[in-house]
Amino acid sequence: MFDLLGTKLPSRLLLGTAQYPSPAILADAVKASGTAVVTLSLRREMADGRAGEKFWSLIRALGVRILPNTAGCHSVKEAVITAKMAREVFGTTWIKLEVIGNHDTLQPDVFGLVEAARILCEDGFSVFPYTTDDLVVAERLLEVGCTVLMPWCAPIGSALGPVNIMALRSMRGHFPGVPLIVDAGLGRPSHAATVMELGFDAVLLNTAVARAADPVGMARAFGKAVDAGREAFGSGMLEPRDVAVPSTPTIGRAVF
Amino acid sequence: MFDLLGTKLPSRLLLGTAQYPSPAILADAVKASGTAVVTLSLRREMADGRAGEKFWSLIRALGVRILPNTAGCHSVKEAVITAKMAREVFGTTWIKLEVIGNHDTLQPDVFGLVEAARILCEDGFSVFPYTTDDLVVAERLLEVGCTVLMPWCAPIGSALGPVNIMALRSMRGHFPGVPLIVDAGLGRPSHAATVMELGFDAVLLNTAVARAADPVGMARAFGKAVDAGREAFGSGMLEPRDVAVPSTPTIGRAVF
Amino acid sequence: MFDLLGTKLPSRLLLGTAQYPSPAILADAVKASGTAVVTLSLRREMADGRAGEKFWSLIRALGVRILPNTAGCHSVKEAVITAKMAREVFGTTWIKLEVIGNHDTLQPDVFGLVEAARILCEDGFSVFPYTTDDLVVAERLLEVGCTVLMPWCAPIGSALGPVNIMALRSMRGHFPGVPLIVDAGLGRPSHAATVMELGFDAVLLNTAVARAADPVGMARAFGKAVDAGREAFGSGMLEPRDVAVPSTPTIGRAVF
Amino acid sequence: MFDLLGTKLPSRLLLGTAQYPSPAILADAVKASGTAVVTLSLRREMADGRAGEKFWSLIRALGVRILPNTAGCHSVKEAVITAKMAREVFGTTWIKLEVIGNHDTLQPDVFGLVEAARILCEDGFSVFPYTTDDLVVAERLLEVGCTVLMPWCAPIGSALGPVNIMALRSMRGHFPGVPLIVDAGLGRPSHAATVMELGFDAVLLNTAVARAADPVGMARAFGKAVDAGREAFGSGMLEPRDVAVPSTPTIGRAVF
Amino acid sequence: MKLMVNGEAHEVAASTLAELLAALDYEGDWLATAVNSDLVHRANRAEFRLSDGDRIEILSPMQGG
Amino acid sequence: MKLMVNGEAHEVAASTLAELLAALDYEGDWLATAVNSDLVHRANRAEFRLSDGDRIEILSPMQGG
Amino acid sequence: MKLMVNGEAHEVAASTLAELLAALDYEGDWLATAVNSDLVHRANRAEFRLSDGDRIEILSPMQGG
Amino acid sequence: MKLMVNGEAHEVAASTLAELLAALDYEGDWLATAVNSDLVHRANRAEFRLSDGDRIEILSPMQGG
Repeated sequence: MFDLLGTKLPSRLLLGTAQYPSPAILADAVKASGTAVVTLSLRREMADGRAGEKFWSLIRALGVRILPNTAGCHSVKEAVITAKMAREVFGTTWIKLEVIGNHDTLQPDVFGLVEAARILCEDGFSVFPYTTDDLVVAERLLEVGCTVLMPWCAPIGSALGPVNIMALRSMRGHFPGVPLIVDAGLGRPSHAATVMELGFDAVLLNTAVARAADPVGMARAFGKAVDAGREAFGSGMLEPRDVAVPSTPTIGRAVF
Repeated sequence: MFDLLGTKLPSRLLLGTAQYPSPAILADAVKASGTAVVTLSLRREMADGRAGEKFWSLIRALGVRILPNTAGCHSVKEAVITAKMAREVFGTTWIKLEVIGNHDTLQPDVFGLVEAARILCEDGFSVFPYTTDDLVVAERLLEVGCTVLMPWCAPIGSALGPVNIMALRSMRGHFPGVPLIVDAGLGRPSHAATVMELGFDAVLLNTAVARAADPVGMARAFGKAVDAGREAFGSGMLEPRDVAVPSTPTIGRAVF
Repeated sequence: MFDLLGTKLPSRLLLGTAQYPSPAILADAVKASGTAVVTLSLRREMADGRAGEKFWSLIRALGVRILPNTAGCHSVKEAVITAKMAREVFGTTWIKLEVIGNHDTLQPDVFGLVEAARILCEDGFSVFPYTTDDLVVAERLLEVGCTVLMPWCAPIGSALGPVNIMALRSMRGHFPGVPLIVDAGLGRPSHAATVMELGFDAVLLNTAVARAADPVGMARAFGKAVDAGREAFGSGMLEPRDVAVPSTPTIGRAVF
Repeated sequence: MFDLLGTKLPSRLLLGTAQYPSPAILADAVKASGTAVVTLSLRREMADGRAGEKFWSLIRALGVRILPNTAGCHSVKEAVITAKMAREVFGTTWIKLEVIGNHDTLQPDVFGLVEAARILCEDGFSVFPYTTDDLVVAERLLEVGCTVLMPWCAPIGSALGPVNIMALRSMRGHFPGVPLIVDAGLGRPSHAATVMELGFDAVLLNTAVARAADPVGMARAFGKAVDAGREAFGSGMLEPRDVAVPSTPTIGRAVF
Repeated sequence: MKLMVNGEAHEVAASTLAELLAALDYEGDWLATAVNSDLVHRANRAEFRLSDGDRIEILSPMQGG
Repeated sequence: MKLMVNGEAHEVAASTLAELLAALDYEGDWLATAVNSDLVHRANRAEFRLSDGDRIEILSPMQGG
Repeated sequence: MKLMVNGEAHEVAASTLAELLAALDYEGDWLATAVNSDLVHRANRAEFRLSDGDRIEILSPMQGG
Repeated sequence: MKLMVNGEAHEVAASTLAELLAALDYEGDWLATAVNSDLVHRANRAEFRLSDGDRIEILSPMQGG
């Protein structure tokens, strides 16, 4: 089991709920992935439209843990109020904190992020900050009270996979005791396996599954890849070697 | 099910049997991996030593399909006689054909490989040639009667993973109908997932599992990664994108 | 000529002055590289030792422009006073601003960096901030008055070369009008050529030259590589293509 | 000077002559690149058209060494007769031997290549075989009399640059005494510098220069990059390091 | 009274936030409300008096990544 | 006599390769000739007798990479 | 009779391959035999007559990758 | 008077920064001075009076990357 802030979870894959072809496919993908935590947002409800209610019932029926997010917030103020409203609606102190700093890359504004994290931690939230792979920013986030970090590995929705393995390894190495969840940028199960092999504790996905030709199959594939990567991390992988080494004993070879 | 030359197999992972800490661990690793095909060799039997018998009983007890190999052979003559002796011992026409051309990289001698493949195909063998990622060599192997190809992705035992993705993609693209099994060079489950995502039909491993700190756990991890990669290949993965794309709808965002 | 803040420079290579086997080799390396700007530090002078004087005379004799730095400073306060002392000694408002945030990676503390940059820009300095490839941090640095940016491409002294090409391309794309100088992490001339091909305006090196077996030859090599990369950037390079394209016209081929 | 089969050459860049916007630009590019060897082909001459004469005069006027090629040949027979006709026309025993095995990748047919090389070496040619990065094929080519090798680093015209650094390093390591010229696949000056840094003796280019927006500027850029890479190879480059190392001495730091 | 509700201008009689929600046919425990950028807890909507020009946000759960 | 010259059918009177070149207005020391896939040296063109159906290749230098 | 068995010199009385195997205590259906680089099928070992200097290989299954 | 000069304790008679530099044999226009973390310009060293416990930094150019 994966112990995330005291909660025991059967899976190290967290899933976003946006961009699926249909609510039914979203539900099936969540089940196929084996995920135990989904992330969702708050949006303006249209009068007598019941979009929110329908979606919320669908999610509740899945019996998974909710990680509300502040996706789309570009300021500390927006992020903080959104977090508070989410706490009321979802009845959880968990919040995936996004403070977006760039419209193109959707990367975090690390200045606003640290400030919003400080405010929310003081207010009793368990803040899951969507951050970069910057070690110094990570230290600040821990200083203001975060107990988990969610570094990106590439821009949101890019499907590029880990673009800076060196930085990810460095992050893992510097924060051995902190749950690290790779958030954003994964495109393929092999990407997820790669970061899990580096020792990251979990991954959070959305686009790669939701926009796949078959989101349900892709969700299942990611679920297996995350397990595979975690198990490999715990099983002691070979270091790559430059020279080839025979994989068959050379003693006792016949001579013809 | 994976249809390999008319045989239905429950797994797309093939496993080598060398270098395990003990026969028991080898057996457990084979079971944990879910593999249905193992590869083994012939070696000189010591008089009144019963090494071969013990090993052979162990393997038979696993109830998996045998793919004998000519590992360690450096000449056409050696490889051909070894193949014939293997057919008698193992009662199968399947043969993983290795004709090694370089002591350091253990890469195939493509000239000897094509010649040995021709001789063995004419003699009724189902030849699984351990070859490079050279398209022209692959065409020759098919011309002389091979119906499956086993390209390397890096030197045997290097654990480097796919060192030339372009060549592997090119190979898959040129031989859409031919079973392609990546043989040699894989070091991590993410490597296996990567080549499966490219559309390869299976992978054959040995060192990466046998030499892991925990071969059984690593075998399980590779089994999952191979499934994950195959499922992803069939589920239509996103193409990587250079620019970031929001993974959350921007309509209906609150304004504070 | 390279116009750097109004100064016309004959070279796009800036060189550090640390770690050379000898002052004579430093001097020869500077000449061989063709660089027109060197960076140096301030350190405690030992009484009646004349280390500073000797070094300073050597540098002045080279007739190159000086870019003092605050290397080794870990706080805003340290960096600011060091910058002011440098301005008095070197008689230039240029300052390469380093506020180190991590002892292992020597990466910038982006919070302290922006604060120190604000103070120094207000005090009339031309601040060359040693920063990461974070676009949002870059925007803050420009907001507080920086008119040039010096992103790293890998940790100082790592010789890894550009570890995140995507981020560097994104930085170049977002700040088309700002002089961007890659500072830290380059190990080989091909690394320097690579970032210059991406459209960066210049590179700053130290370890890769100073610690080479032959610093003078290496300095010359980097000088050429920087020129090559810049010229290529201006000459319109081919985009890589996945499929092979004949480089020889196929019309008029003889038939034998 | 670069000693190529006993000929002293002022440059380690060899240039193809195809695909330039105009003969004048070809001529200027050759001059700007500093190359001392160009490669060209034989094609059917149209009656009373004088294409061949004009082109041939242009090339002769450049005063560079000629390396005729068998570009476009797909069989041993074609390649051998083309080589013989080239020897008569160009009055040189040098021949860049191409036996193409695949229409898409334009990769060599290593079987035909070795056979054609054998025939031509016996007939007194100095054969420059366009080959893959296969060590065993390379050994065969040397056995049949080749004294120089021209491995590709990517498909012709792909501009991908070195797609398999491991294989190139292995080739350099296995044939320390043999002139190795990277032929085909280079797209940018940084690619050329990269392979020269690995210790290759020279590079041969065509598309990357001829199809650039400014072929003359690109030719100059490649010329510099090849020099830079060679000089770096001889100057002892730093090995990349995983952990960051300060590039400034930490003794004598002020404390404020 | 003129109010901005989820970015749109409304002319409503409601004097409290609770009345506004009813008037605009909003209901459900999955709704969160804010007035002028401050959270108004569900429990406080009944006595929360609105003033002319108030900006009200009424949010509910939606897909998010 | 019917000949294939550089892939095109020709009906010419020429009896030797040298005559053929002249007849078709080919000249220049930068030309290389082959008949039926065998090289014919410049020096031998004058006495090289052509037969009906011969395949002649006349090549000259061209751009190549 | 002098024989090379799996690379080692042996002086044995055996006149057939089957006798050799018995003399050297080799048995089991997992064994494969070759004499002078040619396969000798199990069924033929009894009548396969050995000659002085023959090179015999006796192989059995082993770990392989 | 007790002073910290470049991190080392000194007992000196000097009452101004200029006198301190002279006393400790520091000279040269390539030197920069700070007292208690504030820059003291060259021009002001003569009148800059030191107090017991002052921390003085005397820096000069050095190799840097």
